[in-house]
Amino acid sequence: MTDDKGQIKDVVTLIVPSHPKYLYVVRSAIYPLVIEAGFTKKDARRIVLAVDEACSNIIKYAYEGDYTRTYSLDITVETGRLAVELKDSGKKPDLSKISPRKLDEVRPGGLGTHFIAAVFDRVEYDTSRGAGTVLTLVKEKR
Amino acid sequence: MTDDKGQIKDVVTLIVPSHPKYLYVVRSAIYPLVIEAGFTKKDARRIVLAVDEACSNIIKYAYEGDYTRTYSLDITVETGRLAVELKDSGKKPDLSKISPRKLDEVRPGGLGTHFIAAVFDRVEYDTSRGAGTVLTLVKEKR
Amino acid sequence: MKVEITTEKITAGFLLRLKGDVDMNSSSDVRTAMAEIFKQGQSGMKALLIDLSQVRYMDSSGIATLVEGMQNCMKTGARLRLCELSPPVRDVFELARLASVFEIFPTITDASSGL
Amino acid sequence: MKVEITTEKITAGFLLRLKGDVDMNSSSDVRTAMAEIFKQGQSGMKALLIDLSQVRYMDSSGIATLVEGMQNCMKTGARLRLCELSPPVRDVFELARLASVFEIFPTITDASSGL
Ligand SMILES: Nc1ncnc2c1ncn2[C@@H]1O[C@H](COP(=O)(O)OP(=O)(O)O)[C@@H](O)[C@H]1O
Ligand SMILES: Nc1ncnc2c1ncn2[C@@H]1O[C@H](COP(=O)(O)OP(=O)(O)O)[C@@H](O)[C@H]1O
Repeated sequence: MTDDKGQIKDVVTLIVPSHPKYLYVVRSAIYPLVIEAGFTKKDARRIVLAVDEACSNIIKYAYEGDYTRTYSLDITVETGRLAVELKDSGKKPDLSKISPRKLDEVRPGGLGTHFIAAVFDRVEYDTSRGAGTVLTLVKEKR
Repeated sequence: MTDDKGQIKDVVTLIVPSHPKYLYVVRSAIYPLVIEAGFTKKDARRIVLAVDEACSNIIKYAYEGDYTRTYSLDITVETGRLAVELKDSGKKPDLSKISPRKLDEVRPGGLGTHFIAAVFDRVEYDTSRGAGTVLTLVKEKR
Repeated sequence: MKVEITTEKITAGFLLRLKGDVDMNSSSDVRTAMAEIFKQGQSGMKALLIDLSQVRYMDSSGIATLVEGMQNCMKTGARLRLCELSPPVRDVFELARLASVFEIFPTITDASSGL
Repeated sequence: MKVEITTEKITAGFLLRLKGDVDMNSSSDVRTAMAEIFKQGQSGMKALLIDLSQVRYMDSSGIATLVEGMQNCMKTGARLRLCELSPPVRDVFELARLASVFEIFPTITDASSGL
């Protein structure tokens, strides 16, 4: 598909079970899409990491470890831009808790949201649409 | 999810644009699922090939080379069994033409359906459900 | 995933090296590279060698392209020789039962001799 | 994608080799392997070396597991030394700004000396 500027704008949708073993499938599918959008391999690795952390958080917090649910990713590929919309139907987050932690404290935990914030330009949790949450992640190539 | 025998039965859904550049994304996503279902690497490579051929045929024949459409894959993973349902909304096939060709003739073409038939145990084109076709592919581990 | 193609002039004719995935998205690039070789090679070309060691994936469109290449070689009296088939390539060849149709060599050196 | 874990007894203590992806699905296996080492090692262990050269992917759960390992080492007076970080591991460490927190060595030989 092309947008009004005649550029490609394709959407790939992935719906996966909330078992952590499918995180690998998500990573495998996303990586070539990030490359297709024109990012470098190093950028692609980081974007894959941040998306993986967002999926892990859905499993851990929205579904509270219930591995029998599903969530979806809509990945929009444009030249120099990648957008990922993650939708779950689980517990809505307490947005005040999702601020990334300060890194000066050495403890396990709090890193996931830090990675997401460090990698993506836009990170937006929308809890207003009925059940569950829509997390929008956008990265522009610089 | 578990079926009545208490075994895993998970479904991953992938919706992709009909541009051939996304075949690589389909392959990348399917491979780990086939491994998860318990197939060997060699079997997995062949299953990925056959699914790729089925997707290529949707692009070439159902969509007649229109790269702006979408099609979907529902991949059901069980221990020792993989099922893929491919859905398109394009031209329905002439089922009499889809019989795999005899291999004694050296010519380019006709190989795709041969690969699909050689790899999968069950190959079923359903053209009865409204627009488009549902192709069901099933492979059991032996 | 594009295929990387390099063309090299060798004593016997040409050596084509393919790297990556040869599928419906990229096989037309291979076809274009071969057409270029046939144009350059004209009648003087003894053989076209294709190095398949770096091919991670090949589907029926890739095989169709190789069959076409062989047919074009035959027309000009040249040989098409495939070298160093990677495991995934060997796999599709086996599945297509085409191994006996092509001249296949373990190494480029082997494929270059006796021409 | 599971992580493959091998544990080896060495002069200074233990060497843990990880291969594959360390993510939410597999980091608990790493945690279990480390717990086993701490049980075996007791107070006699000088160091736990972790070979990360074959790690293709690591996420925050993998890092959390390493931080826990370091804290457990500290309790028993042992050192945690990470060796041969693969590029993806180096990447997450950079992003987590944790490189200065761990003792990191280019090779296992380097990590084994001075203990
Ligand atoms: N999708 C989510 N739904 C609900 N809460 C979330 C979600 N993602 C993150 N959180 C909250 O943000 C906190 C920080 O998450 P994170 O940085 O990933 O670190 P960790 O998971 O190690 O605590 C979590 O403890 C949780 O309270
Ligand atoms: N999804 C499909 N929709 C319509 N026709 C199809 C489809 N798949 C295959 N066909 C028909 O079957 C024939 C054989 O296909 P195939 O074995 O893939 O070889 P090739 O594409 O090289 O002709 C095609 O020429 C086409 O007529």
